[in-house]
Amino acid sequence: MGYNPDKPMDGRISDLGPPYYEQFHPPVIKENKGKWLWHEILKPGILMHKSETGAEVYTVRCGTARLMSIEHVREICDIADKHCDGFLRFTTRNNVEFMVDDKAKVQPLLDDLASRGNKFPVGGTGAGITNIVHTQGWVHCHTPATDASGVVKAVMDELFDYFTSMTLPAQCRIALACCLNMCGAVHASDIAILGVHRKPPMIDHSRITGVCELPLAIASCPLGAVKPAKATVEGKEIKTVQVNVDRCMFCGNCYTMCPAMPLADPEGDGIAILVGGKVSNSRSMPKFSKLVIPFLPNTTPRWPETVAAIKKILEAYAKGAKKYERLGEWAERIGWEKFFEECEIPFTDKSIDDYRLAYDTWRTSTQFKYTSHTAKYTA
Amino acid sequence: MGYNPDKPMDGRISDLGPPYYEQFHPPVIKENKGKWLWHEILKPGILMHKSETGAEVYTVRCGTARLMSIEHVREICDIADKHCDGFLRFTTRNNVEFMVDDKAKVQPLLDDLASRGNKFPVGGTGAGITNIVHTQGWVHCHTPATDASGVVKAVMDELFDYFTSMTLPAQCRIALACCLNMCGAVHASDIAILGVHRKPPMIDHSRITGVCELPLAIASCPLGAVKPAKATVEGKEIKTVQVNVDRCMFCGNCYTMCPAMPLADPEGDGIAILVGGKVSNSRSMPKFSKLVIPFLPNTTPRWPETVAAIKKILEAYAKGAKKYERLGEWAERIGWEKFFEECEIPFTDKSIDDYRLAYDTWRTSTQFKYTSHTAKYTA
Amino acid sequence: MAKHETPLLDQLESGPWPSFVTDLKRQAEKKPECWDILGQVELSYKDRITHWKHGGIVGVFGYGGGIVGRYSDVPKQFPGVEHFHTVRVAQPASKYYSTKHLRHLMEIWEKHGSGMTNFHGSTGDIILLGTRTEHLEPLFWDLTHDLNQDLGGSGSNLRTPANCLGQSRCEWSCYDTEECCHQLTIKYQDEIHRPAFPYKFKFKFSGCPNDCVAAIARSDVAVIGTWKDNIRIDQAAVKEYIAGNYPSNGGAHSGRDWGKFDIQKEVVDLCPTKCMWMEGGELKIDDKECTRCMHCINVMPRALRPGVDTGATVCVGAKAPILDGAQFATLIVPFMKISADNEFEELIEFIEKIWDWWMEVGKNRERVGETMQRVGLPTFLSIMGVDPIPQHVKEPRSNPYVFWKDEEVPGGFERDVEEFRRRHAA
Amino acid sequence: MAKHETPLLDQLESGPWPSFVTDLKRQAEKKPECWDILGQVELSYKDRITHWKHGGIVGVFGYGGGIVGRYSDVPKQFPGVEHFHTVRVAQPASKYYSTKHLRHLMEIWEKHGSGMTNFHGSTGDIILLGTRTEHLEPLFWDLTHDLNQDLGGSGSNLRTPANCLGQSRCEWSCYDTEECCHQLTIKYQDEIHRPAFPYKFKFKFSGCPNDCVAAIARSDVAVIGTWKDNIRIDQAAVKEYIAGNYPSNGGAHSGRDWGKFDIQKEVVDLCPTKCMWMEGGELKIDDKECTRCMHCINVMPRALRPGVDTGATVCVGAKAPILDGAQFATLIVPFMKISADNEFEELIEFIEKIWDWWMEVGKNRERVGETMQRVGLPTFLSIMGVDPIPQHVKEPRSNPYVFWKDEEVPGGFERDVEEFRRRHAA
Ligand code: SRM
Ligand code: SRM
Ligand code: SRM
Ligand code: SRM
Ligand code: SF4
Ligand code: SF4
Ligand code: SF4
Ligand code: SF4
Ligand code: SF4
Ligand code: SF4
Ligand code: SF4
Ligand code: SF4
Repeated sequence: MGYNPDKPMDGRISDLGPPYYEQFHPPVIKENKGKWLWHEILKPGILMHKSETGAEVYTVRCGTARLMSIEHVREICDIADKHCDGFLRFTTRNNVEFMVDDKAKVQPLLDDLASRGNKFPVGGTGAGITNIVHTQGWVHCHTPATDASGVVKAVMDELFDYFTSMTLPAQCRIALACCLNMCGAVHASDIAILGVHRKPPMIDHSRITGVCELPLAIASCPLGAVKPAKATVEGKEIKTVQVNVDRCMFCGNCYTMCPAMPLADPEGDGIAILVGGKVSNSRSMPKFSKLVIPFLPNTTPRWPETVAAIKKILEAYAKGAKKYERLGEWAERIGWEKFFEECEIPFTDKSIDDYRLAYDTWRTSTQFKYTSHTAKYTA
Repeated sequence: MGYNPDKPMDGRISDLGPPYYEQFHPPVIKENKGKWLWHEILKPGILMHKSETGAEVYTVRCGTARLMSIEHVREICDIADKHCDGFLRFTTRNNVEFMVDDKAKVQPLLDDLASRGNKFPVGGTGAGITNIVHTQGWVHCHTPATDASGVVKAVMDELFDYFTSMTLPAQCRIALACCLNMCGAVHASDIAILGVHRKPPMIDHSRITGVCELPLAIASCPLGAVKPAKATVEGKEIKTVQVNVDRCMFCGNCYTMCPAMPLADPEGDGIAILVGGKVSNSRSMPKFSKLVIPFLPNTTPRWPETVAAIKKILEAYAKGAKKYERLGEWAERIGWEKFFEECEIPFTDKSIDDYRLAYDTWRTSTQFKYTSHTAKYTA
Repeated sequence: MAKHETPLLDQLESGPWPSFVTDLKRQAEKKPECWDILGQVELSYKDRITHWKHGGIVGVFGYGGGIVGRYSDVPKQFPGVEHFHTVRVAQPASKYYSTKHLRHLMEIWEKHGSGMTNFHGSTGDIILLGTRTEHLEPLFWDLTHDLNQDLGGSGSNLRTPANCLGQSRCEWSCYDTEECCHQLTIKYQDEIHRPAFPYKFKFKFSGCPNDCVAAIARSDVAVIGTWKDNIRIDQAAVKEYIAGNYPSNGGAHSGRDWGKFDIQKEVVDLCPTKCMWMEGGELKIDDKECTRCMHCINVMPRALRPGVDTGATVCVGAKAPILDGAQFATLIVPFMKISADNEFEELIEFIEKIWDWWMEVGKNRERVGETMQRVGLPTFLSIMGVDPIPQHVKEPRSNPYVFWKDEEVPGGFERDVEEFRRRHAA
Repeated sequence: MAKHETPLLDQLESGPWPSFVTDLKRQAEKKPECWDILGQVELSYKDRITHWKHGGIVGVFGYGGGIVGRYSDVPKQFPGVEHFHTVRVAQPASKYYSTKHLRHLMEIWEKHGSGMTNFHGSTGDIILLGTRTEHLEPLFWDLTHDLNQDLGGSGSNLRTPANCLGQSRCEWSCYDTEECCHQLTIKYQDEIHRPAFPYKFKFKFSGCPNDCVAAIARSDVAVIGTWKDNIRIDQAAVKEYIAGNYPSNGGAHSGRDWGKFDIQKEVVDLCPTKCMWMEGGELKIDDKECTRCMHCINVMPRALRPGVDTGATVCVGAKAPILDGAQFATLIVPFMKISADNEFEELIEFIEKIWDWWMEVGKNRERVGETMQRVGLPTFLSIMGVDPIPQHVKEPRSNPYVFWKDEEVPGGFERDVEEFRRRHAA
């Protein structure tokens, strides 16, 4: 059978939801659910969980590009069929996990994975770098200020050794979002790569009437920079909008609401780096990422400035932080002025908040450390 | 000679400023300025400063009511003449200090002070309570929601032993302001006593035209609760204002700008208690005081509810805090939920911020301690 | 053979990390439209700008979500991606799959789409990346009929819920995250598929405060496991850690020589509440001071475990920065039983109370966290019927601007200014 | 004999703390208007409300500040306080007095006023509490001619500056607070006496980060002493502390048995930056990590002292909560030399730059801290010609909402949408 366009409602099924997860549990998981006692990371990328029944499950975690073809998914299935009784899972950060119920089955699995070139790097556990949570970029989205998959590939190539090892002071979570919508946890990542626009929207007067509801476009701007206006299109006066460019902070919300207000621009767009966020409640409460580099250009295809900046931050962190200390915890312990110094990041006014809760970030104390930034005051 | 009302400008002197301070330094101060090496608090209220010249100055600090008569000032002068070569000073917290340059002169001074009844209590140093910084209240101001001098007297009578001893974990600074204008450092005190209004302003339509500039009155309200309106006064329609009482937070700024909008009310007015502020940069950065008791009534003449609440907080702090820990540092260490529990203060929604920077105070974490407040969830 | 030259993208084929370019090229052998993906992305790399048009409203009949419409702005050059809609397919809880199921899904997608996917989207869906409008209904038919699987959410809907893998493979999970996620997803199919909200709404479920699905950062309702009794201690295992026989943090730090394990420095001193100490070789915890941050448990998984009286802390209102700045979710219910036994009744009641209110007062495109900010936390709590407790805040307010209500103040707000003037001359 | 019954106030005569009621009664013997003070305050105690009218514009000729007008709203009952203006008299720096000077001032006040005072007002002035309008000019005459003393500030003026006693009696003062306060007060007499500002403006001067005049909480410009070299350590004295021969914290904790002094717990562990440690019985400080919080120095005044290369940190914008909520002053200049040798030139230049700008852009009744919030800290810094440094903030911004300027972005803001459309079909 199949879909019949002439009778679209015939036999239609809806609101099924996802299939019930239990059918996908490998046997060792199904049998031991809720009975796990402890785990150990045997090697980077290899976890062992011990059950109170005595059972063990060995998980081998592999990086993926997330953007993957049918062929690639089938290759994953081949591996799982061969080693894992036909089961597998994906993590919340887009790694794929192969599970076996016996230590003896681990090495053959690893050998198989290794034989497949760079397609299944094993790692992403413990005090290292795991997969970069990311978004669509130029592969699919209409609002990006940078690409996603390409930047991730370039960064992960450079940080690869941190993926396959566990040498950092703590886990370090990197995320990328290609615009301020931040589809992902970029706002709470140890290192965040954020696509940013820097030019105000253009107004496509010739199209605005057809595609936008002007009141919505006007209301969309959090700073009230979008105002009603008039323009002449093909000799006719039409109602349109204008943007007070001095009040625009390039959030793109107007474009989301109104296709006739595109922002993207080759020179204007690029990447901001934010650091020091975290999600877990471990030790310290969740923290927002903080903007430390306001702009790096979209130097395709490998974004060398972005890659270098992240490497530098990561290495300074690896050197300076204490065991268990997340990047943001480290920066707070040494003080943000030291963070900028240690990472050799020039400080700019762009890192100083001037949005709604800005006052809470001003330094209202005499407590500070002297750094290169204060040199001219102490000369 | 003197002022001649017929020729007011004749011989007029202005812009002299204060007299030069140096003439008022006791000799030992003048000689050792900038040479002090260290100090020691010999007993509560008695400081010794040692100079590199070997000189010593002994300071005896006495509480005052701040509101004092000419007679009282003269009595202070008598004491200073007798013991201190005719010099004295006042501290930044309205204590009076008598200085002598020889240890032998201390006891006679103390004896003299003690002989004068309760007028010159010695204390206010180190890890104790010092004088309560306060304001005018019903003795002089037009906007108070409580009295100042009377509340201070009542509280200090109760806390007197903390003034004359040094048994607290750290200094504990109490301040009082009789309205939200907060003339003093109430917003940064270990314990703050704050006069608060709770009724919106009345509009005195019959007077408003004469005494207020309506646009200023309207603009004065931070929440836009004051709106233009019309009213009929003695048969004539006049321009006036009205208050959207649901948006009023009783700040009193409209009354400051417009005398025809009085707020004060015997039932509405009373005292809020804020705690945990500090000014010094010692250990932690300066902190704002936080509102923990939204309202206590003006029970004249001795404000027993206020006195009891402060006593309770102080005793819980004295019991719970570590050496050197200021009240706010203690509350933050144990968590504010524990603070409320230890001090047996009922928690109300009034302690939850809903003003401009409110979001930063919401608990965005799973980290919390179970207390009596959570009992119904864990029952 | 390549349909377009891709000199820039080709540079992304080298290096140790899996290459999406290589993968696309491989797929292009079977699915020629992949050449046009490569071609258009190459053009974006050259122009340093996206070549997708704004939006595009497409979908399957009767659903308001699940498909994101997309069209090329250079369709003539790349006709294979002229239409390039994504399909959000509801993922199974925890993202376990049988190969049988996955292969079947791939078969359907081979039939109807570009050949490219995302495993998974940031919200959690399986993303089938790129198809034409005319394929949508047939694809949906096959998905539901052949695979028993449905679309996920998009638009001003409940979005596809997601969870950490929980008890299925983690020793710390304080409730059954996958069961809860699944049941609520099924219960709210209508809310997922048909827009009725002011804006999007997300649930995420983590089994413990480590929050491996980043619920507190990304969900309007974050359900995060916790416990109310004491951390379970195995003192014998503590000794093994001290002796260096068990690796700290489950081996997470084994790649570097951090020196001998020091329980004092690594556990006791890092406890944020300082509620632990060593006594006679035993580790002691003053559990009533513990905020269940997980650190000590993380470091010594063989010695310490969460308590047995478990449930979840429920936080509300996380979101990305558009428009008022990012928000984490705020603690609203400190402890809630989360149990399939009563069909997650408490949680469901809680969620629906939020919706009833938010659907009424939420403005267009206002996330619930923003509505909470707009009305204020005290008002939100009172609407939810939740008593204010100090656990709701990090600290009490520092400004004195309290809104009193008429009925709270003796005598009320109404006063007589003339009577006042009789006692107070102006 | 009492002119009014004061049963409520009488209850404030007992107790160990000095009683303003007793004092008022004593003064009333000589100054009968004090009976009316007592009477009106008693009425307030009975009515639980103030009995002063709103404001009242009075002053001395040519001055816009220094007097706060006040009238009773029950003048018939208490004619002695019908007029009850206060006079703010400029206090000498550090508030030292000779009895000669004080007695003279009291004489003048006896002649012209109620007999009551405040030593001192919260800003720092001597407050002479309560006089009639017709006394103001004669009082001012006597003050200036006989006592060489002037009025302080009120209104939208520079308010009377104040300082901690600094080097005059404190070993920690990093600059001469009293000289600086005095010289600036003298320099700005015009700004103190004649309103030209959008609102009030305050200076306060503390000699070190202990901030004994609460500058950071209460002044638009807070000048707080600090140093740029190393803390001076006397290791011999450190040993005395360890041995228990010197009392910790200068004896400030001697009223309670806190146990033996423990340098590790009381100093090293409480250092907020953890930049201290013990080594071979000596105390070591890594000064480049020190934030000069004063804690260690406070605890061991005989062993530790601030460095010798001293100056001040200058913070801007503190204020009470009206209207936007209270503000502490924000660090603007990390280190500034404060010296009489160059007549405080740097500081003066800094202050005047603020004024020039604020007098232009400040709104009516907008404190400079509020203006700073309105325009944003980056803008304020650029107006002040101060390079942004990380020391200006506690942490970098967490939202991504950066204002770029046209000239900062290659190609600028101006673009041609038609040219764009040629490359991107709509
Ligand atoms: C598989 C996965 C859950 C899932 O449902 O897919 C998972 C699994 C585990 N997490 Fe996680 N976490 C997973 C995403 C997360 C996330 C979410 C994220 O990164 O987006 C977080 C929050 C990140 C953050 O705080 O910013 C997360 C914060 C933690 C923590 C807290 C660490 C900390 O000190 O802050 C722990 C505890 C630890 O590692 O000591 C933890 C611990 C664990 C343990 C050890 C739990 C256990 O006993 O099995 C698991 C193996 C850890 C490892 O890989 O090193 N997991 N974990 C996710 C793997 C992602 C990946 O492929 O790399
Ligand atoms: C006399 C006075 C300065 C003046 O110009 O008048 C003064 C004098 C001293 N202060 Fe102070 N402070 C004085 C008001 C302040 C204030 C302002 C206030 O309270 O309004 C503060 C900030 C309060 C706050 O943080 O909220 C203040 C915070 C300190 C600190 C920091 C304590 C802390 O741990 O936070 C110290 C250091 C210490 O005590 O260890 C200190 C230390 C000192 C020393 C030891 C300095 C010295 O070496 O001489 C002086 C004697 C302390 C004592 O009395 O125990 N002084 N001191 C003020 C006395 C007020 C009074 O009558 O009680
Ligand atoms: C596909 C996906 C990114 C990805 O590559 O994985 C995605 C893609 C889009 N998101 Fe998202 N969001 C995706 C997860 C998220 C997340 C993460 C999450 O759900 O955990 C967030 C942050 C959490 C949150 O909801 O706040 C997120 C926050 C946004 C926002 C900002 C919402 C806000 O309140 O601040 C927008 C803007 C909007 O709604 O107009 C947005 C809008 C969009 C739109 C629909 C673009 C738009 O302007 O309308 C994107 C369509 C891209 C495309 O061409 O397919 N997306 N979006 C994710 C959904 C896949 C899935 O279903 O699994
Ligand atoms: C007399 C004094 C209180 C006292 O008992 O000591 C005082 C009394 C008044 N203050 Fe004040 N302020 C006094 C120090 C302060 C301080 C403390 C300080 O200067 O260090 C503050 C907090 C710091 C600050 O400036 O922010 C202060 C913050 C206010 C405010 C709120 C200003 C703000 O920006 O938030 C107002 C309201 C106003 O200006 O309209 C105010 C207004 C007033 C007025 C003029 C009432 C009014 O509504 O116009 C009071 C006159 C009372 C009277 O009847 O005499 N007073 N006022 C203090 C001045 C004495 C002196 O010169 O030494
Ligand atoms: S982050 Fe922005 S550009 Fe990227 S997928 Fe989300 S909405 Fe699109
Ligand atoms: S980009 Fe954002 S700030 Fe700029 S006009 Fe559009 S909505 Fe307003
Ligand atoms: S705090 Fe308010 S009532 Fe008290 S003196 Fe200041 S302005 Fe007047
Ligand atoms: S008291 Fe404050 S909030 Fe209320 S109307 Fe007046 S100015 Fe507005
Ligand atoms: S959130 Fe907790 S329960 Fe869930 S996987 Fe992570 S550690 Fe395990
Ligand atoms: S869970 Fe966290 S707070 Fe509780 S004892 Fe362990 S480390 Fe301390
Ligand atoms: S601020 Fe510093 S210098 Fe001034 S008195 Fe206080 S401790 Fe001494
Ligand atoms: S002054 Fe403060 S930061 Fe510096 S060493 Fe001493 S305690 Fe540490």
